[in-house]
Amino acid sequence: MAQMMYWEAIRRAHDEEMTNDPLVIAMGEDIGVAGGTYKATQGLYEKYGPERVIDTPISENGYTGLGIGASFIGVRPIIEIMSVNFAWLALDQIANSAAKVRYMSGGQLTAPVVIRSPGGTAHQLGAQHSARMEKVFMGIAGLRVVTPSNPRQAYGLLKSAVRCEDPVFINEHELMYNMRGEVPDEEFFHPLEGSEVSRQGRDVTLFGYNLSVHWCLQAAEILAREHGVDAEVIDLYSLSPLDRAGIVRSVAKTHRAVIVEEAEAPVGVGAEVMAIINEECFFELDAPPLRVSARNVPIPYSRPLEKVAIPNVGQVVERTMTLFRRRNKH
Amino acid sequence: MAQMMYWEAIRRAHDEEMTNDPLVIAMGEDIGVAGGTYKATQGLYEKYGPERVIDTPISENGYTGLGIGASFIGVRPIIEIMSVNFAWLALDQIANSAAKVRYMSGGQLTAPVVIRSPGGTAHQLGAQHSARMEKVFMGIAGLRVVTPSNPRQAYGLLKSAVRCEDPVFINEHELMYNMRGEVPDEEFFHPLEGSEVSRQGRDVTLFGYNLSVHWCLQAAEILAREHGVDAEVIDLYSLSPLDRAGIVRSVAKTHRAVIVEEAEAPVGVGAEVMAIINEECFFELDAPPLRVSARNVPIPYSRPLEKVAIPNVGQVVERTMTLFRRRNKH
Amino acid sequence: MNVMPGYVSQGARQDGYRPLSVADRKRLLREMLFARRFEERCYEAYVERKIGGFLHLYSGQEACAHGVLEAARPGHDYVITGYRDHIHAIKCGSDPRAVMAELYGKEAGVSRGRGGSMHIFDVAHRFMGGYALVGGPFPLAVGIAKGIKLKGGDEISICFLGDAANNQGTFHESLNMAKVWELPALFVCENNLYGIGTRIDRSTAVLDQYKRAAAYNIPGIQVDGQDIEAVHKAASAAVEHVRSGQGPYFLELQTYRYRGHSMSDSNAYRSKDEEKKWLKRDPITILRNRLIEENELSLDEFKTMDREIIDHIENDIVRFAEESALPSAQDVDKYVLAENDPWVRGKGEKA
Amino acid sequence: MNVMPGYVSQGARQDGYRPLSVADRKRLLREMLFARRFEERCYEAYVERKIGGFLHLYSGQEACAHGVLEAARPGHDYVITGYRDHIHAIKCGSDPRAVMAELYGKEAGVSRGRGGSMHIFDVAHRFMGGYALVGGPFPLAVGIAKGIKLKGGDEISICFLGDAANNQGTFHESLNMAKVWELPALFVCENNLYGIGTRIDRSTAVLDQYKRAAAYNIPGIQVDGQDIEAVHKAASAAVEHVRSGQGPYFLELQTYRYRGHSMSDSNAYRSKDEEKKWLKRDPITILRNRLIEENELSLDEFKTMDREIIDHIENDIVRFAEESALPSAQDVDKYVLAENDPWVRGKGEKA
Ligand SMILES: Cc1ncc(C[n+]2csc(CCOP(=O)(O)OP(=O)(O)O)c2C)c(N)n1
Ligand SMILES: Cc1ncc(C[n+]2csc(CCOP(=O)(O)OP(=O)(O)O)c2C)c(N)n1
Ligand SMILES: [Mg+2]
Ligand SMILES: [Mg+2]
Repeated sequence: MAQMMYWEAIRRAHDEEMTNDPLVIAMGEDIGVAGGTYKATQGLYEKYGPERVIDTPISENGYTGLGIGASFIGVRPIIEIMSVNFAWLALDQIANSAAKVRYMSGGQLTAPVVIRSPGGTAHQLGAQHSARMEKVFMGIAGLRVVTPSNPRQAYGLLKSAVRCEDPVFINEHELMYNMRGEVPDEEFFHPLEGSEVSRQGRDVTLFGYNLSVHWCLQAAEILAREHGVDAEVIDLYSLSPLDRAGIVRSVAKTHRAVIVEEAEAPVGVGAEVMAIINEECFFELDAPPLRVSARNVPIPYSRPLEKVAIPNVGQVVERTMTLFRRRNKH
Repeated sequence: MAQMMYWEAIRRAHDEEMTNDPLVIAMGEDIGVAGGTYKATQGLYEKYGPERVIDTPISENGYTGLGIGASFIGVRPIIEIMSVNFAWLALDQIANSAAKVRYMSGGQLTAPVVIRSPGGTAHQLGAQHSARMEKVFMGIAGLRVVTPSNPRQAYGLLKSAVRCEDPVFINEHELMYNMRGEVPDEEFFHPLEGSEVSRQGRDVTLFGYNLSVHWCLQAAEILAREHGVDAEVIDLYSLSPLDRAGIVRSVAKTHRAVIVEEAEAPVGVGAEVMAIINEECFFELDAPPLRVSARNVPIPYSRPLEKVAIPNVGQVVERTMTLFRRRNKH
Repeated sequence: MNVMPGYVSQGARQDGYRPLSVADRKRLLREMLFARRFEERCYEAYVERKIGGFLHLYSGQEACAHGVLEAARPGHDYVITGYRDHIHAIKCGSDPRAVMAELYGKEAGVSRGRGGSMHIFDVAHRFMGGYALVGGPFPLAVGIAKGIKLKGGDEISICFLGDAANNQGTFHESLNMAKVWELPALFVCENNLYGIGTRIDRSTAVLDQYKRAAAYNIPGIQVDGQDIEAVHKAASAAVEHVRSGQGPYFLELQTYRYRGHSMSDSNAYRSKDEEKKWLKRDPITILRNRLIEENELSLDEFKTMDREIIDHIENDIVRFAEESALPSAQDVDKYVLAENDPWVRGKGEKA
Repeated sequence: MNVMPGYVSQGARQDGYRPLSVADRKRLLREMLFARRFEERCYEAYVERKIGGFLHLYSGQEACAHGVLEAARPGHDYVITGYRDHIHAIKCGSDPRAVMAELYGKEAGVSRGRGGSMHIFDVAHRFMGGYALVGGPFPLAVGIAKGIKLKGGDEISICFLGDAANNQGTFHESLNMAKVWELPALFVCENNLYGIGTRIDRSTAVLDQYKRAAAYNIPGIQVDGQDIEAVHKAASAAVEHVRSGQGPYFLELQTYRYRGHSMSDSNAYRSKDEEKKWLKRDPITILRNRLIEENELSLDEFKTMDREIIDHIENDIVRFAEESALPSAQDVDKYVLAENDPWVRGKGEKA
C-alpha cells in the first residue's frame, strides 16, 4: 500500500482511466497547461495532449453541457469545476440535461459524465467561494453523488464513476487535497453506493461525509477518552443514493444518532438522514437524532466569524453528550 | 370579500404596488405585450409602459441579475420566471448575488427583488417542465421562500415581498392560477413568516404547502368521514424560514405528523420538517412522522406514469392511517 | 425592420454544387406536404385531448429542416434541436408512427412515451433529441461535435434552434468553444422572427442573426428559409465546410411559423397583414408551383399526393398511435439510473 | 498573436476633449504610485499571514482604473468589478485604511470584515462591490444602469472586468439587454491577456475584445491601457457617449498584470520575455518619464513622493488595520436578512 495525497490519488485515477480508454478525457479551467488548481490533473496535458486534456474558457454551463453532449456518443469526460461555487452556473445542464436525458429518452441516451469539484469551506475564501452544494445535487433525480473522505476513496470512487453509465457528481474538498493516506497499489474500483464503518462503536452513531468524517473520528476519540462513550462513525461516501440499510444497521445497534455536516442545516444531509431514521428505525431510538451543522449564513471572510460559522470537533462532542444527559425516552 | 382567481390576485398586487411606488417594476419573458403566460401581469404594459413592464430576452441569469442590480439602487423588481425549471439557469445570480450581497457587504447593500415562478407539476409537461425546486431555494441562506396556497396568500404575500428588504422567492403553481378564492377588498400585507392552521384537528397533523395543502384538506375530510380521524392541516406558506413554533404547537397537540410534498423526498420539505420535529418535540411523538412525496424520478410525459409519480389524496389518507394501525411506541 | 427575407450575405463556397434533381424535388415536395399534414393532424389530436402537454407545430417552416437535412446525411450526421422537433426527427429517419405514438404517450413511442412532443429521441437514427429549455442544445451539439472529432468520424453535428434562443448565454459559450477547438458543428438558426409573443426587435440588439457568428470568427450566411432550393444550396456549402474540417458554420434561415407558438398561443401579437405576406411565400406552394410551371407536376397529381398522405396519416400513423398500449404504471421508476451497472458495486480490493 | 498594444479602432468621438493638466497628471502619478505601493504592501501582509483567503493584486494595471475613473465622476457614477478590486474602490473614494482593514478582516473594514479582498464594498462612494464569480458583475452593472434610467439621474454604470470574463454567458446576455434598452452602461475590459494561467488565444475565438461588442451593436474601442493619457482620452469620449444617453459603450484596455493571478499563482505559464516587454511599458514609469522630460518633475521629487507614500501606508494605513478590532463571534448571524423588517410581520386584515 502506497501512501499518497488526495490530489495524487485523483491524478492517478485520471491517468489510469485515460490510458485504459482513449475516449476518457479531462476538461476544466486551467487543468491542462497549468496542471489544475489542486494538481489533480498535473502532467496529463503533457501526456495526453490538448485534445484529451482541455483547458476550457470560463463558461461553466457551456463546457459542462459540452461534456454531457460528448458523453452521448461514447466519450467519458471528467469535468473539473474549479470550485463548487461555480457549479451554480452549470446546474441547468447538470439537472436539465445530464440527469434527465435517460428518462425522457426512454432509456435510449445516457450521460456518463463525471463532474468533480471541491465543495467545502476552506480558509477565509468568503461568501462566494465557500458554498457547500451537496444538498443541491442530492435533490436531483438521475444524478449520483459521492464524496471521498480520504485518498483511497478519492481514487476508487473516481475510477468507478468514470466507468459507470450514470452521471456522477464527486464532491471533493479544498482542505483535503494534501491529505495523505493509503491507496492500494493494485487497481480497484470503489463501490458508488453504500457507506463505510470508519469506527466501530456501541453507544452512539456519528454520521459524517467528506471532511466531517474526520471531525467525527476525532470526536469519537474524545468521547471515548473523556466521557467513556463508545461512538461508531459511519462514512456516508455516497450521498445519493444514501445507504438506508447501513444507516439502519448502525442505529439499530447504537440507538443514538448524530449527523455532522459542514453545510447549513436546512434541507441538508442531516435532515435527510434523520428522515430515513424516522422512516426506517424510529422505534430503535433511545434519544432524538440530532444534527451538527454550519450556521445558516453566507460564510464570512473574517477568521473569528468563519470559525464559528462552521462546525468543529468540540461541538460534535458537546452536542453528542446531550443525548446521554437528556432524559431517556421511556 | 371579492372572489378572484389566483392570477387575478397576483395581478392586483402588481398593480397596487406599481401604483404605490414608481420604482416597482415587472420583468420577465412575455409578461408585457403578451400579458404573461398565466396572465399575472395582464394589462400592466398598457398601464405602466415598457420602461416598467419589461419583456426580457430569453436570458434567465442575465435578466435576474439585472433585476438584482437595479434593486441595489432602490428599484423593486418583480421578476417572473415563466417556469421554475428555467430558474436552474438563474441560480447563480440568485444564490451568489442576491442572497449573499447583504452579508458580504457588511449590511451596506441588499437585494430587495421578488422572483415569482410556477413551481409545480402540471399536466404532462414532461421532465424539463415539471421540476419542483422549492428545496433548492430553501437551502440558500439569505433568501426568503414563500408559496401561496390560495388567492388571498398570492395577493398578500406578493404585496409584502415587494416591500420587504430581503430577496424573496415566491413559488407559485401552474395548476393554481385559475383557482378561485376570497381576497379582502381592503389592501393587506400577508406575513412572510409563520404558518396557518387550515383545519383544526386533534389526532394527526398534515403539513402541506402550495397545492399539497388542498390534498391535505381533502384527505382530512376523508379521514374524518371514513376513519373517524380528526386531522389538523397546517399550511406552510413560508418555506424559508419554516415556522418551527407553529410546527411544534401542532405536533404537541396531535402527537402525529405527516408531511405532504409534491417534490421527490430527498433533502426536501418533508425531511426538514421531520428534522425540526425531531429537534423540537421528539418526545411528543406517538408515532414516527412520515412524508408523502413524489417518486424520485424525472417526471414522465405519459399520463399513467405521471399520475403515479406525483402524490395524491388517496395516498395521504392511506399513509396517514398507517400511523394508527402501527403499534404504539410505548 | 424588414420582416421579409431576401438579403443574402457572402460567406459559404457555392462552387461544385449539384442542384436537386426533379425526382428529388418531387420527393421533397411530398415530404414537406407530409410534414404539414402530420402537424395539422397533431393539432386535431391535441384538440381531441389525445395529445397532452405543450405542443409546438412546424407548419410554415418545412423548407428549413428538409432543405438542410437533404444536404446533410440524415441517420449518419447527428441532429439535435428544441421542442419543435417532430419533423426534424422524421427527416432523420424516425418512423412517423412511433413519433405520433410518442405524442399519444404510448409505450411504442420513440421515447417510450416518457418524453412527449418536446422530447422526441431516436438515437438509432442519430436524432439526439428535442429539448425543452431554450438554448439547452447548443452546448450538447458542440459536445457531440467534440466527440466526433475525438473518434475521428466524418459525421457532423447539426443544431437547429430558433432566433430567440440566440440570446441565451449558452449560445455565446458554445459558439466560442466550437471555434476555439474547430469542431464540426453546424448551427442552423430558424429565424421565424418571434420568441413566443416577443418579436425579435424587442429582445435582440442585432436582427440579422448570422452576423452574431462573426463575434466568434464563425462564417455565417442568411438565406430565404421558405425556398427549399435556396436552403439546400446554402446548406450544401455549409455542410461541406463543416465536414471538410474547416470548423463550425452558422446558417440563418428566414422563416415563419403559421400557428401560435404552442397550442396555448393565439398569435394575437402578430398583424394579419404580416401573416398574409408570409402565407404568400408558403414553402410547399413555392416548390409545387415551380414543378407545375416546369410541367413536372400537375395540380391533380398534387391533390392525389395530398389525399394519399392524409389517408396514410389517418389509417396507418394515427391508428397505430391510437391502438398501441400505454406504459404500465409499475415502470415509473425505470430509466432513472442504469439498471444493475456492475461498476456501482465496484471491483477489486476494498477496505 | 500580437501581445503588445498599439492598434486603436475608430468608434468614439474625440472632439471637445480637454487634456489632463500638469497638476492632474502629477496627482495621477501619485495616485498610481500609491496604488502600486498599496498592493505591494498587501503582498507582504499576505506573506506574513495578516491577510487570508484569495488575494488578487493590481500591479501593472494602474492606468486602467485611474485613467477611466478620472474621466468619469467617482463617487457619483456607479462602479462595479471583480475580485481584483482594491484600487477601483480607492479611486472611487474609499478610505485606504478601511480597505486595508477589510483585508485584515477587521470590523472597521469597508465591508465590516465580512467580505475580504474579493468583496470590497463602499456604497457611500457608489463602489457597488467586488464579486468573486467571473462574469457575475455584468448583469448587475446593467441592472444599475436600468435603475439610473428609471430614476432619471445623470449617473452612469461602469463595469470593470477582465478579458476571460467575456467568455461567460452573462457577458452575452448583459450586453444584449444593455443595447436593447439603451442603458447608460460603460463596459471596461481590462485585457491582460490571461485568465489565470490560460492565455487568451487558448480560450477565446476573437482576440480583440472590443470587436465582440459589435455583435450587440455596441460601439467599442481598443486602447493602450499602459498609457494613462491614452486611457483618459478614450474614456472621456466613452463616458460622454454613455452619459449623453446614446446607450452602452465598450472600452478595451490592453494591459498586463505583473504578479501571479492570485497569491497562489507562480506565473510559470508566461515567458520571461513577454513579462520583460511589458515591464518596459510600466504605466507609472511612462507618466513619470513624460513629466520629467517636460521638466515638470525631477527624479528626486518622485523619490520623495515615493517615500512619503510608503511612510503613509506603513504608519497610517497598515497601523490602522493592525490596531483595529476583529468582529465579535456573536455577530456571525448579522446581515443575513434585514433586521426586524416590519413587512415580514405583514399589515392589515389577515385570516
Ligand atoms: C430556458 C427557457 N426559457 C424560456 C422558455 C420558454 N420558451 C419556450 S419556447 C420560447 C421561445 C423560443 O423562441 P425561438 O428560440 O425563436 O424558437 P421558436 O419557438 O420561435 O421556434 C420560450 C421563451 C424555455 N422553454 N426555456
Ligand atoms: C464563475 C467563475 N469561474 C471561474 C472562476 C475562477 N477564476 C477566478 S479569476 C479567473 C480568471 C479571470 O480572468 P479575467 O476575466 O481575464 O480577469 P483577470 O483575473 O485577468 O483580471 C478564474 C477562471 C471564478 N472565480 N468564477
Ligand atoms: Mg423564433
Ligand atoms: Mg485577464
